[in-house]
Amino acid sequence: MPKLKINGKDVEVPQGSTIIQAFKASGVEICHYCWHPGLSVAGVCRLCMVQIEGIPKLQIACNTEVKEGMVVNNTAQGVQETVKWGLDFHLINHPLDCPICDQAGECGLQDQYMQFGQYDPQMAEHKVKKHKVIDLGPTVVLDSERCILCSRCVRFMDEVSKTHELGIFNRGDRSEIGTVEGKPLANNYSLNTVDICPVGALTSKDFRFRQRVWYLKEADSICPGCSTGCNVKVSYNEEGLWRIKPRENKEVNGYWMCDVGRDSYKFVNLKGRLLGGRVGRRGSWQDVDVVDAARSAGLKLRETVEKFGPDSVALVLTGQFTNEEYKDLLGFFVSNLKSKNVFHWLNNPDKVNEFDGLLFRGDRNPNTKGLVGAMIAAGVSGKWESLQSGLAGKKIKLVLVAGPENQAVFPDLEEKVKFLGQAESLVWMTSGTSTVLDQVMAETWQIPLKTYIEKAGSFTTYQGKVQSFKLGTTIVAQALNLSEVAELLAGRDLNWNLRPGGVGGVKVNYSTAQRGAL
Amino acid sequence: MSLVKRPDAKAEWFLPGILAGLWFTLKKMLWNLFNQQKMQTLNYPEQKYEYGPRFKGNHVLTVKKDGSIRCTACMLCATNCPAQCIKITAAENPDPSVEKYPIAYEIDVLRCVFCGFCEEACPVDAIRMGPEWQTAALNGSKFTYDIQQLAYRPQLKGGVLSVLDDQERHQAGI
Amino acid sequence: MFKLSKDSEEFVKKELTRYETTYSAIIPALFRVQKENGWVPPEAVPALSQLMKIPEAHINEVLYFYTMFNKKPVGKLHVQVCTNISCAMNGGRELAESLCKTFNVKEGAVSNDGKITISRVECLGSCGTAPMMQVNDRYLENLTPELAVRQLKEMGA
Amino acid sequence: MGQTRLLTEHYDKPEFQKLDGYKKHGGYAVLPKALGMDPKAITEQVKASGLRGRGGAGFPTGTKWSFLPANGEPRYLLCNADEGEPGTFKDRLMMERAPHQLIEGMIISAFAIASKKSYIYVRGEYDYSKAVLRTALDEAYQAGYLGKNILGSGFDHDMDVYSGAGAYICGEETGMISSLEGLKGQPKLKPPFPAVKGYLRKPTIVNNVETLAAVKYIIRDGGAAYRKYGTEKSPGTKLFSVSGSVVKPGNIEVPLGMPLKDIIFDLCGGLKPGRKLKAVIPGGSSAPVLTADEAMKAAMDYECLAQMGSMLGSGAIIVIDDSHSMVDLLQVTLHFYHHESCGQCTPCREGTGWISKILHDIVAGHAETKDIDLVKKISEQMMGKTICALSDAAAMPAISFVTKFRSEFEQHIQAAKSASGGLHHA
Repeated sequence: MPKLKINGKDVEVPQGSTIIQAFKASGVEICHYCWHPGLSVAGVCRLCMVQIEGIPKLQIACNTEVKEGMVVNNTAQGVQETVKWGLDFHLINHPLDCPICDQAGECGLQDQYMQFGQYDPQMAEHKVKKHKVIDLGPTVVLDSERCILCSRCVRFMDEVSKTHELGIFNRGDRSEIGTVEGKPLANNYSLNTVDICPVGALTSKDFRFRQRVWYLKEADSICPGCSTGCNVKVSYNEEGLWRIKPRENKEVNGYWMCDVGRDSYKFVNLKGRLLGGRVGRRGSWQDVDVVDAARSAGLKLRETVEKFGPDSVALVLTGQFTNEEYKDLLGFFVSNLKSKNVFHWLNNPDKVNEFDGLLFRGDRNPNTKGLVGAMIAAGVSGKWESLQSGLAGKKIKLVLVAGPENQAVFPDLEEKVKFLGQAESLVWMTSGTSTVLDQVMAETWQIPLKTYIEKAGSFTTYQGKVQSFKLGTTIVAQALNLSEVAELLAGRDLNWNLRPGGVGGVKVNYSTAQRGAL
Repeated sequence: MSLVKRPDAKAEWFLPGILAGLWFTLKKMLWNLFNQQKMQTLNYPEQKYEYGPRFKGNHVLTVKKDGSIRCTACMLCATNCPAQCIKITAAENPDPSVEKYPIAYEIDVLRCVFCGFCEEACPVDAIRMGPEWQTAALNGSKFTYDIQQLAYRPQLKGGVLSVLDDQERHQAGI
Repeated sequence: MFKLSKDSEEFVKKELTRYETTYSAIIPALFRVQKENGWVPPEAVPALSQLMKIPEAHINEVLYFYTMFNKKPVGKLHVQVCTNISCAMNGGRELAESLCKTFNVKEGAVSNDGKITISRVECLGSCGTAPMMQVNDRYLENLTPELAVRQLKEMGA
Repeated sequence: MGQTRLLTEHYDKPEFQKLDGYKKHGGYAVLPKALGMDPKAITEQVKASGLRGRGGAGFPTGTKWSFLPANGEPRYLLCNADEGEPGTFKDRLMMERAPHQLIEGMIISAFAIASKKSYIYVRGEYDYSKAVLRTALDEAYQAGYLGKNILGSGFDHDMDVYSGAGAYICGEETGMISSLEGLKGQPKLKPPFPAVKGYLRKPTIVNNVETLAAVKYIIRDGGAAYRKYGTEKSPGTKLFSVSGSVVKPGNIEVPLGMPLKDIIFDLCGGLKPGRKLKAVIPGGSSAPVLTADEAMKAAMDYECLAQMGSMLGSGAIIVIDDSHSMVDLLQVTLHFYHHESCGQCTPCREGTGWISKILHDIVAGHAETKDIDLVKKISEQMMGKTICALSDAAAMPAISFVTKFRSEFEQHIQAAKSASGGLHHA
């Protein structure tokens, strides 16, 4: 563990670290564009210049290994002058279209200019003109003029996704990033290039022009897209969620996430959400308050157990909920109702073990492992066949279903709804509306659930790593989580003080003031 | 002032007061009739006050030479607006040299405080505070101005030309 | 659709094993394509990529990095006039201009009859014999405008 | 005073190009001797000779060879024949007139560093050189000087010619390695240096054509004998490519340390009639320019030129007479560096373009006096800030031109201004 001094501060870093890593570890600010912790060192932006005692020339921090006793600073006048000029070199051919650039507000050039630059521009010549609005593929748009050729995206394609779609063509200040005709930037990791682009050269088609980033707030969460459990940041405002970006976690996802995971904000937004309780059956639905719906479902449930015994009810769970919810719901169902009829609805059994080699897994549930663990802990292991025979033989009267949160990953949704709808009564807890569900003939309670961003809890990844997350924002005020549903089903009251919006609160919570109040 | 009549109050004679009032009105009317130039008030709406050129009145969205809207939907005006009365929805322009433009631009003039921060924030001279100040309308919804109203209302006679032309700027190498 | 000739395909395959890494064969392969076509059409990149099992982007990077690969069609005689310092001092730029005028062709463009392309290039390593130019792979040195025109005419311009 | 022909002794004989002719003049006579020596002893001889790299940087060759790590990894010897520095044309001559001389020098060098494979990276435009080298290689293979078990010594060596495709930056050693690896010819980050991790991340030695050819003569006569030529710190002979406004431009071989004035006025016949010496670029277009006064005092060796703030570089002497405008020539030079910047490092990519544009403006008369200072400021900020030395190569002439000939730049700007009535905007 070599020790070094950075701007007079003692820092100890692991053997083989570079100076820039030491800077990051010590929290001292250093200007840089091309260096990215998840990629190889390119050393081309020439901004992370530092002065090392005993070396006459300034060195780049990203390619210089730390040696014991090094004395490094980036505050010397020469360094600051160099960084200023380095920024000027970056900016002389950079277009001044911040007003329409999506990166504005989170742009490396803007930030670092304010922090390290602030010089008087002296460029009076014409800027180099390059191509704008180039369609690179289904997800990404390129603006060559804004590109500062840091080569992060190219390195990402070569080193991480290993798909090699991007290249830097031409040379000198005529260089442009691009793809070759016939091979667009189309892979499941393409949007990472947008994240790592320090300027607005690469923009996401999905997010482009939809919001200015300064209107958005960020919340940390876990991607519910598959069992990898990538750590993510969710950007939201009062209208809902707008995008998902990866958050660094070296043990799970490194610095990346897949494009499929980035879509997992769409089912959270109001459109397509179940906004309140619904009771009834095909043709006769009634909107009721969620608490009333859950209470009446609880009555029916307990009544059924009393009448026909605990084996007349069944609980079907999907791997989309948190460990805490499973524990509470199973606790209620197994301990209180004394029923062992708990079944695991696996949405894509034939793809469960697929893996693309990087992050994306075939098991499209965030918490399959947690569910299996919770079921073992509760001592239940329902076989799907016994549910089948139970339903066919009318032994099972009421089915309680914790249905899918992300319906898109449940190709068998329709089939399963029809299958479970054979029961006399159905308590379907879900976050999204479903036209199939509206067609069931059983007496049904639809109870709106919160999505992952609206609750706190933990998911267990495929590796068995338990990752907890906090509440980010609330989209549907009426929605409950499974723990709350379990309380209501058991006939108890909820501690409403803990709920944003309150019992009689507005149906849809538009007010940001109440966001994140939990 | 209480409107409840006190039971113990005496009945009063109002006539002298009324006459005094009528006399005052008559005096002013006669004075005004013979001193029309010195009159303190205007005969609105036949007469209208001329404000200075820097008056901040109703908003105008400027247009480009081809008549399309100059606004690039950068939302700086909306960000800067203290009354939060501007709402913009941006979209991708089919013309790649324009790139971004507003498909909806709404100003709620009832909330607007006419501070002029929007025109100050605008990097491209897309919004200006014009000289118009008559904003009366019969219906509440008429107070939300949309692009049609802001840029192409009949008073503007086809739109106000922006001083910043992208094409010219590109040719100048900016 | 672009297609390499059988011979060239064989050549490229041989080059692939000639060097320590298959990537080294990119430059020879592109030269071969240029020899066959006179220039390297963009469609050649996917074709080569398939043949050489190298990502298209990497081949394209190489193609666009080096100036000797013609990314646009050129005339039968590709005249490259050196205008770097020593040649500039000895009239290289004037030579290029007068050639353009004589053959009535714009710099870098192909003449109407497809016979000639005149372009200015950087130092060709023949500064002692300035001004000079390269016509296809031949060096013509110690030129005057008249001499250059005469030699080009002899070569069929 | 004449030339000292050590390497170029037989260059005037056309038969020297072929194996038979080469052998007639002592060709491949040194090779058996070298193969009989201890490889370390060869390196020692080269060190003793004080031979310095002839490509531009002037790094001692023997020292470079001794940087190779002793880790049993395959080693590569690369001959840098990507002669791109404007003004330089000596390597072309050496390859075309005496390919076997280079090949012999390379085999000896490869033996010294225990390399089994070497490449001659020839710049793409040199078609004739490539053809000559390829024929020579075939001859050498047939005669058993290359291939397995060379001359029964048990030493195996293969050699190949690789053609560049037009990029000045490939003359930089790591740029050349990138190009040889089939990538864009962009220089690589140092450290690691090529001697440790070069071609394909294996230890690699890159030497110039002239350096490798000289090795043959060092082994023939011994390192001490080589030191007889030249000065103490810059021993040996050097080929200079003289071009520009001299009566007899061309390549000359002289011992290092020869006064520049002798080269220009004796060996190259002086300036063209009626012209006066204005300036000399002593080491290729990237070397800082010398004024006429400085040029008259300069001696052509590494130390003297470094002392004068310039450098020997590749040994390309560009003589400028008073009929040429320094403004114009700097613009031509910077246009070249702008064209050739590989685009990797920002200061070089943007800086070369910026200076080039300013100089275009100055030439066109759209500039102001303060732009001269701006050129200097930009150049200063480009020096030593990038991966390779191209940005320095662009900055050095810019700085030296605008400082040493500032009055000419000012006059040009003033003249252009008054001609246009001062109506131009910057």
